[in-house]
Amino acid sequence: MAAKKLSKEKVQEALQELTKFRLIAPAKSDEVVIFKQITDPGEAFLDYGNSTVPPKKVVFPQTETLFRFQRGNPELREKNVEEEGTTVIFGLRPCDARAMSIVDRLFSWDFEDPYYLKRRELTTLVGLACNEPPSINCFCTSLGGSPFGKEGLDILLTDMGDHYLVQALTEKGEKLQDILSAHLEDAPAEEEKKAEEMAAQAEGKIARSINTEGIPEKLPTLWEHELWKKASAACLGCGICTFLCPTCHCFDIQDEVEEMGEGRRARMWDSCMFSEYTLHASGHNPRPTRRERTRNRISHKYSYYPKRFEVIACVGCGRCINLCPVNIDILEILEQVVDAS
Amino acid sequence: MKNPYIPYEVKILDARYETPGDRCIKTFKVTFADEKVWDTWSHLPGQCAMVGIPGVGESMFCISSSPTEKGYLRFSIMKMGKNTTALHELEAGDSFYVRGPLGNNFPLEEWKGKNIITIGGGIGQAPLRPVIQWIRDNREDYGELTVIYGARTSADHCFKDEFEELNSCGDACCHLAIDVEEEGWPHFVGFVPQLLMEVSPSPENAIAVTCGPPIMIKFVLQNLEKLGFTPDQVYTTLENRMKCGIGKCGRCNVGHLYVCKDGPVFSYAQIKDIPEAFA
Amino acid sequence: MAEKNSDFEPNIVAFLCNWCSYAGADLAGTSRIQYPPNVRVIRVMCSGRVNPLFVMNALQQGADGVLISGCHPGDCHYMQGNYYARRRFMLMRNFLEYLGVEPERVRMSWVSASEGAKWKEVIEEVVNGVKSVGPMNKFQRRQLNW
Amino acid sequence: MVEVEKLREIAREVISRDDVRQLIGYRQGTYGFRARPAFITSPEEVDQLIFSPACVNNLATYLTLEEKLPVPRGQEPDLRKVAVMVKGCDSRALVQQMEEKAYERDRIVVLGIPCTGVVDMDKVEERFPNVLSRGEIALEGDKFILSFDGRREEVPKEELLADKCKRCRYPTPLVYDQLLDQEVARFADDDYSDIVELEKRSAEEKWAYWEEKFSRCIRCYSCRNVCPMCYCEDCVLDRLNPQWMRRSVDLSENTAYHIARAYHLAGRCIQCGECQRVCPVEIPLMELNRKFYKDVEELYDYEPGTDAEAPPLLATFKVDDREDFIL
Repeated sequence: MAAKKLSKEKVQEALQELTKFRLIAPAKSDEVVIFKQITDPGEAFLDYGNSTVPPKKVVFPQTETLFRFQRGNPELREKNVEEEGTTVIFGLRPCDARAMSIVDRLFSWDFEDPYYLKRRELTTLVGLACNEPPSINCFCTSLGGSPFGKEGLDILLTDMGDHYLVQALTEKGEKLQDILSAHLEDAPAEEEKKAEEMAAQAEGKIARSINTEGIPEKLPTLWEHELWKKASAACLGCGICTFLCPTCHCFDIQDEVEEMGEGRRARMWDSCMFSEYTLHASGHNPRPTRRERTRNRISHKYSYYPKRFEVIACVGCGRCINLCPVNIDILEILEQVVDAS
Repeated sequence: MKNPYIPYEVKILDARYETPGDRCIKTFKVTFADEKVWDTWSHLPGQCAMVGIPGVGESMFCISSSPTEKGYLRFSIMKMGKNTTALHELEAGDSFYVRGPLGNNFPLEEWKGKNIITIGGGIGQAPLRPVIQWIRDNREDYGELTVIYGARTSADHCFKDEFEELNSCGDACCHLAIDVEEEGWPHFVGFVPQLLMEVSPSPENAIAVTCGPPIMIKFVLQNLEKLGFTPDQVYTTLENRMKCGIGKCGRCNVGHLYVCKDGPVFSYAQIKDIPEAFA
Repeated sequence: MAEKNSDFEPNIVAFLCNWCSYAGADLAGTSRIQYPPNVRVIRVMCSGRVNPLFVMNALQQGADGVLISGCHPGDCHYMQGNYYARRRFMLMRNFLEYLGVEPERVRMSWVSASEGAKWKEVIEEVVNGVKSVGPMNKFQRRQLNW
Repeated sequence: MVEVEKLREIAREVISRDDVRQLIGYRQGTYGFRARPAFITSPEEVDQLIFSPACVNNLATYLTLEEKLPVPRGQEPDLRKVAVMVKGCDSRALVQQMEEKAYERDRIVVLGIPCTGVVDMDKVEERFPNVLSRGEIALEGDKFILSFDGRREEVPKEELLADKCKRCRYPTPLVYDQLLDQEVARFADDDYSDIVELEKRSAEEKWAYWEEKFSRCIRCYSCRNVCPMCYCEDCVLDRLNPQWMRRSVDLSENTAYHIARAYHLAGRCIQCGECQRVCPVEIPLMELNRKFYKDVEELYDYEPGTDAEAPPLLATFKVDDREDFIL
């Protein structure tokens, strides 16, 4: 499919066209960049590094109804995700899209999760390449990703100065490109080559890195190693590093009774860093302190997930490093794992 | 494909208390409210199901009836938290919801022609009961069946009536135990691992299955090794907090294994090198 | 301010201390004193027993106003329950006002066992107060269709 | 400012005592200007200790955060003391924790650091973005000196100072065993101007303001876990029977959470500013706590964390407390 061009003046029109779908774009709430549904294209804010809360919350909402029940009436009314309608996430970063394709493997393994997979099917991802690394702690290139990564995206936009180079990557992307064809022009042939050079340049600007060679196999051997106690000593046991991680997918299921015995069974994000996460009803907790929980968080992403799905469940977006209140740095921990005897 | 989060409604045929006290155990015999579900339902001994009441919650329990017992499912539930307390208030005729079958099962096909030893402690007998029932209903496929079962006191013994019958019909030889001496108790007095050494079954062409409190399993595994059982001859079930039961919500992992998907049945060989299995 | 729609009937949740206010309300009933029916009474052993989370939870679940009523200072059956409650709800009321919840929604009163007439005045004052600010729609638990 | 050598010398002395199990201080972060908590258990580790305006964490929270594991049979519990470095504001958390009998005074060794103000790391990283190599921040006179990548930048103190320091009443720690520098006189006060301004708005405006903030909340509970005053073993949030706050994340439950959290700090919050600093979606949590702080000061003339012998605010009363709002 030939690459297209979207001039920056036409972005507002294109977004206006997309508002007939459920259009989700980065927008500002006070000074915080948040992915939310926008109805007026003016709300979109594309000149940003990366959002605080990843766009995973669009396809895997923080709170979601599984089914509704009415006491006395045995029939359970299942939530129909179809009603949410086709969704377009506009302007997400390549690492967040790659994270979704990583999490897809879990939700489609063995039992298929109907809610997540249906929502993924209804969603088209329009990514925005990172000419500049959004944060000093980005390390996507160490995990097989790239600031111009295409994995998981349907369309990739590259900021070429006065216009965006539009590259449709999947069948869904092409369909969306046709819908927007009124606002697009053909891009000159050498633009795509120029984009490759820009990609190489952007990858050069990624400052931090880790050599993940051998980490998945080595982690289980460091079970009682001293590094876990030291790494987790400052940890507060809060949910920032997990809730804001685009590849974290753990959830809790709880029932909520509203009036007249009506209610719902809902699932909501949960964090392995919370103590109740593994607390047994008998009071026993197999992971009693933050040492075990930190060890589990790192081992799940860098050892257990690759063992089952052949991919490390981390995309190097750097959010857990930037936003940890006590500067616990996953790259420092991984370096200690590599050096550990 | 059916949505794995939607449970089936079940009607309670019979609800009976197995043991008294604040952590009492109640056994429910239930059948599906909608008959058609039986056509698609097929479970094997060792598999579990999420049992709960919409509006209260859900928890994972082993199905303590063998598939050879047609027309009903059995759950033995110990009163522990919010969900189990609500379940304990239900009587025959009420209904609750079941989601499953979940998890893997005891590899009974592989065990054909072998001697089977079941070693249970307290409520740990519930996952072993379908194994015993399955062997009794396919008696000629299996060798000797030895049942070792202990609990704190004689009142805490589950499935008392079935043990008498088991002993009398000769399908198996049962060895029962209680922790502390009790007036009028004819059998062994002491912990299950000690009773195991008393019975000392031979590891020759044998399989040992053990379920119970973690402290008991620790010593039983040691004793089985002393008796010469190799790790792949020993099977157990693990317990962990579970929410989805289908390998998605992430919390029941023991090392890289999910207890709800790769378990709850594990061979000792599988979990021998996973320290978290005994955390 | 919310427009005064006259047909709005507020739900008021009242936490009445068992020894004084509950008896006072009971006295109002037995002496056939007429007062607005909008109040749902929850009997507690002392106004000091009322946890500010009760007030928040009530407002979340559909109450338009909350009243905490106890014994006059000095009459408390447990000596100082009402003194503690006084501080608690002074702070709670200011804080909710700071969030945007009108002060008329959280009221407190001293009604002794013999003040059936005062109970009527208190209820009328509270109901009219809540009517003047309209229904509570700030952080109610939405009745989700999904 | 505290000389690092003197600080390390005192720390080496304290950690070498056989009745001290652990010393909690600060050390350099993993990138840029960041600093982070350090947990020292042996004299050799003392050389990583630092103190600079980048040391924003309140270390008092770790005294009650450490999980107490059951002691294996045959072993004695380790009752040796824990040493902690505290700035002026942090020390008030110690006073308030001891006022509430969280632990006895003789269980801790307090190394007081008279503080001349710490930076707001967001402002620093906005002003000097993408600094990866380790940077230093120092205060000279009324200027912050930032040295990184071979550069030396001077910035007026006001521009990078944390908001809490602009209204700090207790720069010198109120409780200490050793003071690591000369006392610092009080250089600021709190006139609650931002609180008063918000109070004046109409009910609709106030709710619109808070609705926008609470809708952003993702309930990561970092504001609860970082708070030195939030040390209940069984927090009301995690109770299931009854369940006061549901786990679902929506405006109603988020508002309920923030009311409950702020209310539990009424007359207890010592304004260390950590909750607002750690919030990933930048909810102005200090504006909630300081509303209670202002009311408590005006109504009951009580300032938390200043007198370890005083009875906790809501566990006491005065006969003539105000009751003009009571019918």
